[in-house]
Amino acid sequence: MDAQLMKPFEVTNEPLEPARYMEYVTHSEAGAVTLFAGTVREWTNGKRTMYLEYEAYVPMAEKKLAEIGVEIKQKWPGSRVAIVHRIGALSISDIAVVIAVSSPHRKAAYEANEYAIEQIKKVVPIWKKEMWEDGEEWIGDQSYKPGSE
Amino acid sequence: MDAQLMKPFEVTNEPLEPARYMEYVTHSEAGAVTLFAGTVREWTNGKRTMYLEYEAYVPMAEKKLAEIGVEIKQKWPGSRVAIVHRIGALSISDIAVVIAVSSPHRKAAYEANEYAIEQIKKVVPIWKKEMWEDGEEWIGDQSYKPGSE
Amino acid sequence: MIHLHYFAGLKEVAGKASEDIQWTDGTVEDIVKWAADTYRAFDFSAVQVAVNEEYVLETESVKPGDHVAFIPPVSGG
Amino acid sequence: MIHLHYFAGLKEVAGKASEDIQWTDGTVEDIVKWAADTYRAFDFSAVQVAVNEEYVLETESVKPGDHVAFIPPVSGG
Repeated sequence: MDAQLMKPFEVTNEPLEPARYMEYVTHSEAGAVTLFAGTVREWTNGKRTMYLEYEAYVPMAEKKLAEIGVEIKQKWPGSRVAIVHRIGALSISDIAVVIAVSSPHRKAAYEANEYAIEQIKKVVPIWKKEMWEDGEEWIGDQSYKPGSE
Repeated sequence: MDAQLMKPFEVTNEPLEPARYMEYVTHSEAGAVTLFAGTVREWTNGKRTMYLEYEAYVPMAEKKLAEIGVEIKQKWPGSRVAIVHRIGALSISDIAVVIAVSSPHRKAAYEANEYAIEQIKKVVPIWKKEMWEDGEEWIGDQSYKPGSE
Repeated sequence: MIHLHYFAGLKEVAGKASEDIQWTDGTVEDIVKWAADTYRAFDFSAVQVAVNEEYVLETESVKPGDHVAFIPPVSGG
Repeated sequence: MIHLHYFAGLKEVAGKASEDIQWTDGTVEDIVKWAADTYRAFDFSAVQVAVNEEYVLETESVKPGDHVAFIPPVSGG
């Protein structure tokens, strides 16, 4: 893989290849690599999803993803991180988000990875529209105001 | 990938390809896939590892890996699991173990994955020999007796 | 003049992803009021505002040339 | 006859990965005693025993034809 072509914090219309991000974070001081892939699920609470539509405020979203990366390196020293989110129309089983974290020890790699997805769901300006069999709906956690922490 | 060729619970001498196991566990009811790769770290407590040598009681190790898979499906319904461990001589950054878990929701995918690596380190008959610059040593957690739970 | 950015449901209500409006002086609160008056079909109660790609409080002032984005509750991941 | 399996440090001390020994009747404890007498350079105190690929207690009996594996503390992952 050409490291030049690799953006570790990216919002893209292209399909995501998890292996690229695993390779990107792997290095000689890493003992553990965790990878999270958020995939499009067909059934949610008995409703069938036909496909999803993701939209982002791209420059701000990429900035926020990079900020999460900085936070992780501070909270879990020795970590390396890549976080990428796909936008556009996604089919069932397509990967919407990939988070790759390497760390000297496994506990940090799990914790930092989970921290990343939780932060994404709180502060990164990306939106999902569910396309059901009988309609469509923009999904948002109405209980949480980003930036209100 | 030919599913026929895929052994989800395996001990092998071949290099591990994480992407294969991610694909294996991904399906239309999965909303989250977690992958753990244990990699060979160069430095541990100031000592430099040249390479590692892994050995297993292969038939029993594969049986124990499959048992962990069964436990996970019971504890986290809707999960799919693959766990593979490499044996033989491994160089720095080589992948020793891959755990792939898919689940409808992310919390389960993280928890089940971490459960798997913890169980591996307790009960699966696989041993690691550290080849240092100035000697070698079989590593074992002397504090824990497998099977004594 | 300031640059406004709309997303998700608000983009659909506004029928556009962005627009420029005349602006000389005011706060984030003023702009939200303007937007709520202009796009009455959209509920702004849970919307956060980002100025120049950073979340800001409603009391923040907005200067000509700023990029103001209305951020409905996010749902990435 | 029973089949014995050695791993890691014990394999190095024994100089072999497995061997068959004559056996008519006894428990896991008896076999561990035999192994500890035979391979005195190895510390059996933390070793578990698997019979036919399952961990067993020391009181378990071992029958001719069984596969008995000495499992030092594992270190996979």
